[in-house]
Amino acid sequence: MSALLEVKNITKIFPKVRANDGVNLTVEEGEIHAILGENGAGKSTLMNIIYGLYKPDSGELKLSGETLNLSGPHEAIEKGIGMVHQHFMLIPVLTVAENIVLGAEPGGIPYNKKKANELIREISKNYHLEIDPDAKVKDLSVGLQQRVEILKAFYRHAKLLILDEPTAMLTPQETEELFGIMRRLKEQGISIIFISHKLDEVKEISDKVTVMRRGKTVGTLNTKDTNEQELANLMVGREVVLRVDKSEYKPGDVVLSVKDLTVLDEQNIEKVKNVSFEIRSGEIFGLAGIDGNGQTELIEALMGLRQIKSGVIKYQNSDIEKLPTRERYKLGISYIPQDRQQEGLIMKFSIADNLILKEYKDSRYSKNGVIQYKKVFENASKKVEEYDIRPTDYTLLAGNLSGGNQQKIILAREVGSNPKLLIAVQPTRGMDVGAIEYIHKKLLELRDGGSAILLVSLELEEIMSLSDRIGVIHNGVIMDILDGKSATREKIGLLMAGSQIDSKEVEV
Amino acid sequence: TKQQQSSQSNNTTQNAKNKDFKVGLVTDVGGINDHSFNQLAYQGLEKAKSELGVTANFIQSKQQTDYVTNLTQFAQQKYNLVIAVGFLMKDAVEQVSKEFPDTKFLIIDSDITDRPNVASATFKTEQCGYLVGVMAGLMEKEKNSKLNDQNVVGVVGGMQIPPVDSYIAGFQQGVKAVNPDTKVLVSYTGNFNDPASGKQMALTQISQGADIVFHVAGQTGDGVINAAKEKNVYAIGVDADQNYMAPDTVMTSALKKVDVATFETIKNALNNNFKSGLVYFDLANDGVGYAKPIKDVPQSIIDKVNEYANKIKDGTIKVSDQVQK
Amino acid sequence: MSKVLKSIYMPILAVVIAIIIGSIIMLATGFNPVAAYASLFIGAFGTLPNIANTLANAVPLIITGLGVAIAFNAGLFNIGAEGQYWIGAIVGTWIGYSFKGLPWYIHIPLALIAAMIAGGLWGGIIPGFAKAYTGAHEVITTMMMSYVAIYFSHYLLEFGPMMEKGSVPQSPLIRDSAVIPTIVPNTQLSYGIVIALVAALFVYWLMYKTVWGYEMRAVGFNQRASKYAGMNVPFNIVLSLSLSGIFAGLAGAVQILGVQHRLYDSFTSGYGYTAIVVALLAKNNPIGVVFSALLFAALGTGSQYMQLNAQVPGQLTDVITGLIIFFVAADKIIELFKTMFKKQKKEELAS
Amino acid sequence: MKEILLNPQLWSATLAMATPLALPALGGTFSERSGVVNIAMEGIMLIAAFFAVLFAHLTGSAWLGLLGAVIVGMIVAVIFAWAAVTLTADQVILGMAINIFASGFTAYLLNTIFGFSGTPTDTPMLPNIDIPIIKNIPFIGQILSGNSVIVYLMIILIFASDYFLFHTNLGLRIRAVGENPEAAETAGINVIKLRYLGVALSGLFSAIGGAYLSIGLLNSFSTDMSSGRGYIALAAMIFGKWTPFGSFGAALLFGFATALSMQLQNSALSKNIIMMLPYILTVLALVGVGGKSVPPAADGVPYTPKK
Ligand SMILES: Nc1ncnc2c1ncn2[C@@H]1O[C@H](COP(=O)(O)OP(=O)(O)OP(=O)(O)O)[C@@H](O)[C@H]1O
Ligand SMILES: Nc1ncnc2c1ncn2[C@@H]1O[C@H](COP(=O)(O)OP(=O)(O)OP(=O)(O)O)[C@@H](O)[C@H]1O
Ligand SMILES: [Mg+2]
Ligand SMILES: [Mg+2]
Repeated sequence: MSALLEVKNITKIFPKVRANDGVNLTVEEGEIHAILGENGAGKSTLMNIIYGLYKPDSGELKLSGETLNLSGPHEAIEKGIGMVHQHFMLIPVLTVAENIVLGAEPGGIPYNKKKANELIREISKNYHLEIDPDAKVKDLSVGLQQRVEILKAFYRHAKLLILDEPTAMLTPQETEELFGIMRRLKEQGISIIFISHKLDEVKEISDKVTVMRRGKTVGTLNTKDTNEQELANLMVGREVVLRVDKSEYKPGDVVLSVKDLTVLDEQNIEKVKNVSFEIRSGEIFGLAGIDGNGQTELIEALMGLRQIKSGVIKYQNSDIEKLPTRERYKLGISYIPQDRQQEGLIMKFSIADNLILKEYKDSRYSKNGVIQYKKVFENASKKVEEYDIRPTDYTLLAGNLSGGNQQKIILAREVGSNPKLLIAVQPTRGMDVGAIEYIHKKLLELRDGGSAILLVSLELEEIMSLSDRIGVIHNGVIMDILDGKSATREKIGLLMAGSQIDSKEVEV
Repeated sequence: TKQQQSSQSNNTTQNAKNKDFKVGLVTDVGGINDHSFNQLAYQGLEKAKSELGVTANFIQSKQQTDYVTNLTQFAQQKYNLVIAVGFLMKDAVEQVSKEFPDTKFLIIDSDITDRPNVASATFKTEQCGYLVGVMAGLMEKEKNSKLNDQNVVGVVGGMQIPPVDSYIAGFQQGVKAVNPDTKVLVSYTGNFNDPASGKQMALTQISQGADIVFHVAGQTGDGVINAAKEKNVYAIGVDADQNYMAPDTVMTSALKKVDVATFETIKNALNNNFKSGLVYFDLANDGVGYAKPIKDVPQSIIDKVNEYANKIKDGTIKVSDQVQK
Repeated sequence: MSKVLKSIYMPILAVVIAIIIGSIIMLATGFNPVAAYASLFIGAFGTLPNIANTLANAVPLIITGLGVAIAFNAGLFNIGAEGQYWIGAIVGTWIGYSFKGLPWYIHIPLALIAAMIAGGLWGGIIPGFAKAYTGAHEVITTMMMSYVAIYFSHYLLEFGPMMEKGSVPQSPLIRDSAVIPTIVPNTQLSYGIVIALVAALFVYWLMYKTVWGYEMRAVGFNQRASKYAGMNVPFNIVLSLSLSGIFAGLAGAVQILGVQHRLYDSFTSGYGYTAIVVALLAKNNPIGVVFSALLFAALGTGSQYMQLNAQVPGQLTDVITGLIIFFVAADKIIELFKTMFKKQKKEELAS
Repeated sequence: MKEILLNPQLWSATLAMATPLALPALGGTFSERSGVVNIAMEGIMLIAAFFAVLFAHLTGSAWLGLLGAVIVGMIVAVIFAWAAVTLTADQVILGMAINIFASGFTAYLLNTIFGFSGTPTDTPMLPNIDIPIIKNIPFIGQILSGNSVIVYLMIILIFASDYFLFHTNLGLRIRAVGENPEAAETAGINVIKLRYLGVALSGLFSAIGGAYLSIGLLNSFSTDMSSGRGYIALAAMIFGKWTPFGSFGAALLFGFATALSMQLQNSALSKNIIMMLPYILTVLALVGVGGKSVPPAADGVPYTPKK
């Protein structure tokens, strides 16, 4: 094997940070090379440099021994570098085909749609990435969007493929599929840079691992010679607890009771069908399922963001299905929505303002309609400290924080209000191990304090390590509710895929 | 210019004295390009400058609130005569003329009567409107390639305001006086600076049978004349002689001699003959009139028009300035 | 600190560039730029009456600008403030002349409040509800409603119910009890300026210190997150367009009661359009609106003076005003010059 | 009413009044599809209207007048693009600045070049075109034949624009840039260049619209003769959901309402009430159609390429 890509001493300085500080990296032909690092370690920055989006302040890039001086992504693409970005670079209103061929359209004038579709069908067949070229990207699930991103790279004949946190939003099945593809590519001699925060994934798929910390590469290891604990410690620079320590399960009274709930989506299709379950105080109820099986609709119905068709939602013994969202918050329900930037925060509000996004009308923060900023700032400085939000200047706009810290704002707001019921959707998506550790700790503290938690996650590992009971949803139906201790990965996986494991469920 | 130079050199001594006489002109928001009274007043001012040798200056107002400011500016700088163009400036002139009793003011198209230092020029445009109406009514009975056999004429107004309506009222009465069966279409475009809509408005009237269209619409009227030319019918111009715009089409124009009024007032003021109060400009003192018709208009019709002109002058015919619905 | 400094010196440098380009145009067309700018400045600030008139011109721009800024803060583009201004002016005038025997302290507030309500309804009822419930774009609805308002004023004045008996299409004069008194005699500066300044402080307080403002801004930045936070998004859309209309309506009434004293038949006041630039230039900050309104008012009064005293034709003053706005907006041109300058220096050093 | 609807002038006025709205609306579609809000179309129309007359007068050819107008219009558009795209200035403020500039600049040039009495009357006009066969069909012929050449040009441009925007690679790229410039850039597209293209096209179309006013419908320029059409075109473009046919449809609706208000002038209703018709009809249509118009996602948002 010979070196495909050599990164030598790359430094990139942003106004406030040295995002890359003398980075070195070598990627061989046909290898899968994982990059590990905490949030903000500089991984994405490095990838953007390789892809020609950023210009490094110093250092050198070599591709197949030839020095690269990229003036922009178009040149990187020409040289055979493809990249799937951490935040998807897709255009929702365009079709799959249009997204894929954009910038390298067959035909030109006129743009040959038929040819484009043909080419895409061909590639998707070759790589086993089935997709409908005429579908609008906005109608696709996250997993399929990912597929579009990957197809984009193949369409341009990439020989080096960069995947920046591709699995953060995938279901376990989708992740497995992706790994299959990656292995096939590797056989074809394509090199892959794979970024992930998930150590088990890195362990499973990569040949080599390079760990970054604070803009520097701290070492490259052969995957088979290392273990998860070592990688975690190297990444964070300290000893990390990987196992969750959970106290005993002591369920209390029923806090939330859902009975025969049916919810429709925008097209009037039943997305939640006759769902019933209960959550008690002092328990974490995990809801496992593949994305798009009704979780979103269920949660929105619970929060009053979506009308229900039929059924009863009882909270502490009173019906709440008619209450507007705000009233539900007032009753002590908290909510960590799935998309922190679009649903959880006002990016152009300060940290302090975001911390009162649901309580600004509360007498604690406003009097006669006037917001008491002294109180608001007191609250902010307390929360910033308590939840380790960085930077600590709470007058900064939320949009200026990294994703991890944005999530901490939401956590501080939703957990900090000591809710009786917390609905948390994907609370750790895209977080590094350090941050995940922290969030898990907070959730467990809340549970031990007697709150009820509904945890929705695509991350089986997370569901299994935190939940006291696990409900599995498939196609709008809760297939089964399992005991957290005895549930196995396989069992849940099968339920998620829609197969009944025993006749018990059918009888009920 | 040669003529001007010679006339200037003839009265150099006179001019030196006249140069100290300062005249300021404030346009309304229509600006000097309005193809209407602002422009004519400006022409009068220019004439006074070149022929009388007075010092002349003007400001174009951009918004309502500029009127007081601009009038005050001239008054403060000791201008002898300040001309305010347009009835919109009435309040402003009343206010500023009170504050500067030593400055003389002329306001066009208004009726301030109670100030010793304010003259108001009022134009009896219903009279010239009447005359071109008579001409149009009579032409309807003629036969030529531009005239159809429907008995319809049209007027396109800008906004529905008195200086426009007096023309239209006169026109209606004039037409009816000689040809009672004629249908007079009256439309307004709602603006003075949109010739495109003026053209379509005129085309609409022409499609309804009008073969003579009179416009009282400032720059919007450019479109009316263009439409008439395109459809090979007659147009009648307004304010100044607009025949130059389409020599075979504009059969005559109703004249409102704001330039004359301006020039005369300047001259009178210069000669210490300033008359305050209402000053009427009508057919009798040649303050309004009609432009020389093109040769398509038979002499017999012109004679008839002049007959009516005399009747108006001697008071036998009284022309109303109220538009008939 | 450097941020504050930057936010001040950038626009100033931009104005300087606009002035230089304006000078070139004037020189090319045979005018003396020094005299022109001197008289522009004197016209705007040279004497007490000039300052007063500049302030007076700023009043409607400040108040309308506040209205536009409220909508922008809520993520809405109220391009029809002009029409709401007219509605306010109409109602203010009507109350001003038709109510007899009221003391001023009732008459003036009555006229202002009625105008505010009318402007608020004009901006809120149709554009607001249409936006909130059918998604109809507010740029279309407010613009169309604006034209309707202007034609409505023509209808009222041109031989309509509000025309003063006599012959000229204008309303009767408002009664003395409705007149907002003048501060500096022989100028147009009335106590309307106080209303404008109080309004600016009020809007600042409303948008940044109250629950309402918090909600409107949240909805403006991110409707989805606001909905998730339990806010009533449609209500806030209606509210912000209504408030926007309320201030535009107030501006119309203040202008009538303080300066014009009656309604004239005219095409546009132009304030509604200038107010958009005023608000944007102020980055929709209510306090900033006061200063950017002053800039435009100064350009307005100064340019009238410039016509007379530097003989610069009125149209050329528009050209220069346009240039100044252009370069104030494109203030990054300064950075461009800076980098050009640096490059040159580098090249010099290299050679 | 039947009589009015059967008057061919109603329909040809509809077409004539729709043309100077549809052209800038079409231009705006390109600009906004690429992510730049162009409120300067009003000013560009006005400037183009003036230079169309000036060049037509100087060269004696209306066609060269049109060419000159288009060149000047595109120059102004490119200056706008430079400030809006390269310098990332606020697009609405810039647009307003250009409109104020245009109003003063054209009036100033009008006076200094032609004096106060207006542009020369011998200025050539663009021809009206008779369409063979169609012209002989009663009623239809009177509407569809004999219009200004610009009307036909506009119709061709609408089809061409639709084709360009939705069936060519460049069109796809322009739309991508207006939706998500970052994504477009990562696909190797030059965002800045395409935004310049979008704005330049809006200059081109607005300029043709301006020339139509001055040398298509007429053969003269008068001050502020664009009369706010650039703004109404903006509304038509939004109403038309940022598509060429939609913009044309909205322009036709507005043109129809205007033409109808002209026909209704002789009714007993107050003229000023009748003149509200186009505006009220537009609002009603918009609300009635339930016209949720969603702009391109990155419309009006300046983009700074990564460095
Ligand atoms: N465009 C930018 N401007 C300024 N600073 C930036 C920019 N992009 C990234 N940074 C900073 O550079 C550092 C590295 O960021 P980068 O996105 O590369 O981290 P990362 O390792 O990819 O993190 P994550 O795991 O969260 O994706 C961070 O401190 C970030 O704040
Ligand atoms: N264009 C920019 N200008 C200035 N700062 C930026 C810019 N883009 C990103 N940043 C900074 O980069 C940091 C990280 O941004 P980024 O979007 O890469 O976060 P992230 O990698 O998604 O974080 P996480 O992995 O925690 O989710 C933030 O601190 C932000 O301030
Ligand atoms: Mg990253
Ligand atoms: Mg990142």
